[in-house]
Amino acid sequence: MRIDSIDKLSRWREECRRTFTAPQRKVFVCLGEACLANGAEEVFHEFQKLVAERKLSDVTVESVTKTGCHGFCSLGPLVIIEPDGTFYTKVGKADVAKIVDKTLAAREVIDRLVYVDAGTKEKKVDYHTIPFYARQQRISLRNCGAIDPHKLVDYIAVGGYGALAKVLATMTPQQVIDEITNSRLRGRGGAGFPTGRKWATCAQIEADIRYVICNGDEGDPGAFSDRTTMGSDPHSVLEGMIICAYAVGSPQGYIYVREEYPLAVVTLQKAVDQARERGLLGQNILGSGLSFDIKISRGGGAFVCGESSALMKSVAGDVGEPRAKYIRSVIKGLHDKPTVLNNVETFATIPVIIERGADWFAAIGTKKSTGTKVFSLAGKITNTGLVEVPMGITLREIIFDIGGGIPDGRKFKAVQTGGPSGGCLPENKIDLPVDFDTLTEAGSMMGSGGMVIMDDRTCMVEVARYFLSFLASESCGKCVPCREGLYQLLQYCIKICDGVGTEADLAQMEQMAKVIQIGSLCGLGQSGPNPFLSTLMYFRDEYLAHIRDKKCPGGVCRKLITYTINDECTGCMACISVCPVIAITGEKKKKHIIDQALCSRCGSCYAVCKFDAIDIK
Amino acid sequence: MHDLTKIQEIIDRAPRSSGSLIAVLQDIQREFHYLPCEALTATAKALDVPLSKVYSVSTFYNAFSLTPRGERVVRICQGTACHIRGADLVQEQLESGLGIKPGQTTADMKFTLEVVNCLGVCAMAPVVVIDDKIHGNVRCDKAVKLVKKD
Amino acid sequence: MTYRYVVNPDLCTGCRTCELACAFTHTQNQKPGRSRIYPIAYRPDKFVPVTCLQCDDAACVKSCLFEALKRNPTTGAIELDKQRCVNCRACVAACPFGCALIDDIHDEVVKCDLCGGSPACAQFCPTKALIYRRIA
Amino acid sequence: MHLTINGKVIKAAEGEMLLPAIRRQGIEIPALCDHAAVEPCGACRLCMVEITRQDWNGWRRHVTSCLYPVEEGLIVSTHTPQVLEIRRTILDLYLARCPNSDVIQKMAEEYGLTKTSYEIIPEGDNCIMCYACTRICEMLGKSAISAVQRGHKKVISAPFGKEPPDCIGCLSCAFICPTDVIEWRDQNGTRTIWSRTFELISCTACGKQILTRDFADYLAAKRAVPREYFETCDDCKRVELSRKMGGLVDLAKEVAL
Repeated sequence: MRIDSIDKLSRWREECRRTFTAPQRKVFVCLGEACLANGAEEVFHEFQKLVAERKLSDVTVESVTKTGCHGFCSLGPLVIIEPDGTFYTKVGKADVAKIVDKTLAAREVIDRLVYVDAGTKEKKVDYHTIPFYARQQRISLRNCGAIDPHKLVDYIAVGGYGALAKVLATMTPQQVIDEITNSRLRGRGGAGFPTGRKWATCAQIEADIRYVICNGDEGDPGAFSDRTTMGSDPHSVLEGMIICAYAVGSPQGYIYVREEYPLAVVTLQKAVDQARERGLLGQNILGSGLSFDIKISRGGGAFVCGESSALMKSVAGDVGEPRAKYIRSVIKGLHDKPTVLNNVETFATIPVIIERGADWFAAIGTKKSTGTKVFSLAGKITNTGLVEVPMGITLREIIFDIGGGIPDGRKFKAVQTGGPSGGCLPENKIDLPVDFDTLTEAGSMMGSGGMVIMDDRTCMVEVARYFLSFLASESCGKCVPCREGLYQLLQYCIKICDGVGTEADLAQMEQMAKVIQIGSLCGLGQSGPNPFLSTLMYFRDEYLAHIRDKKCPGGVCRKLITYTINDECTGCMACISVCPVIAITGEKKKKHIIDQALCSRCGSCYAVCKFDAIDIK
Repeated sequence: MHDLTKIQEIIDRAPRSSGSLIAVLQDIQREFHYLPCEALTATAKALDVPLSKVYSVSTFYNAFSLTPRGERVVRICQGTACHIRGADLVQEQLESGLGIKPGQTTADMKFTLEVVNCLGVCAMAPVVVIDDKIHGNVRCDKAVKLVKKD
Repeated sequence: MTYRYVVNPDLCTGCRTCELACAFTHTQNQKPGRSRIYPIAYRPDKFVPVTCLQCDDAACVKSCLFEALKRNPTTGAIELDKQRCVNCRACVAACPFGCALIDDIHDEVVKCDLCGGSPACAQFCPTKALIYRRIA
Repeated sequence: MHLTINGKVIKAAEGEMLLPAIRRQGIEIPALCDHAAVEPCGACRLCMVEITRQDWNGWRRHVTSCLYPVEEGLIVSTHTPQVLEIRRTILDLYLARCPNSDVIQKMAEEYGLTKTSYEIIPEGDNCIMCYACTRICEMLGKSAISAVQRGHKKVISAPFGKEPPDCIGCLSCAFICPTDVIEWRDQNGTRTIWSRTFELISCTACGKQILTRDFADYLAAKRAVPREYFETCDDCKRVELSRKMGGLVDLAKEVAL
């Protein structure tokens, strides 16, 4: 049935809401990527099967809902039972019968599956009380984990497309732009350009056609929030884009998604088809006269395509080489036409701003960075997953209060924010408030919200090497400073990691890093030296330890460390079987020995030893 | 020789404009697990795009391979989180276990090893993807077994 | 004002002063250029000075893929924009009269540009076989 | 429109880029990827200059002058210490990639460099990846060659590194190349470039060869140049013209008698 008027949408919403809230109790099974990889699909089917068999009074097959990512990825598969908020972690197929019989039938909590706080060892049954969730304020992620992303009716039931209806019924395009401008929303893709200003510029340019593009090319390794939004709440992205199209007057939009996110591609395509079928996309949306359609454009796996002009070339089917943006892409973008390009999180936030008002949104966060921001916590952190917090919260709160700190009793060393274009911040910067400007001032950046936490077993020179090698291989190769400069910078960095670097090299690196920043054509090159410069700024002593003392304080750089076996060794042979160069000898139940001449210092033995019997020096 | 009709079928599904180029190549890649030479020529002709541009595009993006790949594609994630959590070790074990470097295929055409930048499953780092199945928290000593077993 | 370049073969003695004038006028880096004009003997004692006819629908202009050949509206000459010329020699092959030439000394394509409005060949022609005169 | 270049106020036309406006002042700015026949692309970064404006309150930025359109009131400095440092570093990087290129060596010497401070890249040749060849090929409507791979591995190549099917052997790419790295050869009536061999048209009268049959066919088809014009060489066509004109002179005389 086509929804061709706003009235019809309201009536349909009532219907959807009734179906959505019909079951008294609901079982939400998280089918985000991480949970899926751990067997969530089987868990879901088992629930459906057993619930149907048991014929419980308040739980039916309709009660079992699959959702997108719930955010707490390290504990998957996750199962949440509402309305109690009972939160089960690491649920296996075998646990399902127990949950159905005990929790669903008899309202008993299964202790074994309950969340245990890693620090306090306290058990928390209701997920609202877990610090990871309690400290969050979810705007962009509002529906992630709460609805079935494949069901448009679910999105409608929770109020979806309400903002679009409001816009079409009561607001002029200029009022929409004003509302977004007043909310002081800044683009969530990294640079933090004011969204309202971007829309206003695009709307002002004389043109026969304008485009709206959603940047879903989440290329920063270590960031996965956009993937989650696209895969868990696709319609909120579509709704944001349609509102934008209305505001700037565009008939055609594109969503550029990475091919590495196959689930997101499928989910988005399905959402677009559903929206089109219902008349929420296409000609005469909701009978308002607005016509707008969206095409899904799959990226081919190139980090540089996160850059706006490269992305637009890729959408047009070309090699993703950026162009100089002395004329901004909002004026001359896709096919040289005015184009609004915002990222997934920005678009997903738009409907909420429209519904709740600019003032409400602007009151959240800080004065210059309003609202909330989603961060992907990964690396050496206890609670890996997605969190959405108000801007201005400190890094310490995110990493220690929400993220649960560093696992295995190790010490925090640095947090890498903003992906390869960002930087590493040390412990003495951890009380900084997180907003666009503070992070940039500190030598890093917000980026797409990736936060990779590093402990004291991380070598910062090696981290710089890693990012430089990433960027050198992802450089499009068009301009010299980026193509040749990053490559040479990487060569120096490798030299230092190998213990053959000199202080003169370091000086040369700093000099060329500055030229690369100024001289490169696009953002990739201009920010390419950041990982090097920020690690050098905060961890110069580590560079010097590599250069002067030929030591790697993190115990990572192979040419500068040795592995030895201490007396804790129980002779379990685990290291012997994993050693790729057969450098370890020994018998069962006797202490093993590493032949230093053969050892390639790969660290495999260290990784597999359960008894802390391997020393790194 | 490849099934030219199959290639043509894929091309015919897309709108005949240069804008479809990447999408068509992706579909061909999905079908054949690589881009056969004749497919590039046919695509260039059908979309009226210079062959040189088709070749540029297919060498520029990571998603495309111009050499045939093995029955099973093993992809090791080298995203930041995986790197910090020891993806290098896993990669080394896989390299020595399969006897190939990333980008190569074993002589018996069973396995292809590839490195990807980030699959966004950072919570389970380090991650190895075999065909399309994601394996998380892969221990370096288990990696080869994991690949050879299923 | 319109000028016209007029050739009177009857007056040509084949002295080749025009060639010298042309080559020296087009000197670059202290080396004279290749002459754009050639008195050719069509009979043992009869000469015609052959140079660019500045055709209306010129084959050289059509053949240039880089728009390096353009007519100068003041002089009427088809001029070669050296900045744009890639040296592909399409015009050399296309000109039906063989009047776009390869200058081997400077490794470039050359053609008559009427010296920007005062052709040296006409100035120096001792017999007035070549004249550049105002016609309107 | 007026702007200031190195302290001097100059006039420029709307839509013009900075580089030609600067060069018109007799100021030398190095550029390797710039050529009037093709659109600027900003690959070599050597033409970088510093710009500012009165209303920017001291804020300055560096832009490639080949791509930056002139603006009213723009203040341009072409040889600040920082600009010179950028150019020197870029040339230094080029020297590591193309140590044997005369063009690069000469330019680098002007910036005080005799050898690179970096490790010389073993797989480097004289190609500086300026895209002049691919741009000119695209402009003439063939796009027979392109830049392939990416990043540091990027090279100019024909599809699959084999004979380019769309090439017409016009040599535009070889002629436009600032470092003369594209090899070609004319011998025994054929021309070889990009490992493809083309037949050269031999003058029906004297046998002199100017261009390939494919190029002539392309010009005839695309630009409606009569195909027969290409069958005779320029020398023979001039002789032919002299005969025709001489014939006319004789005819005129006969008529007069």
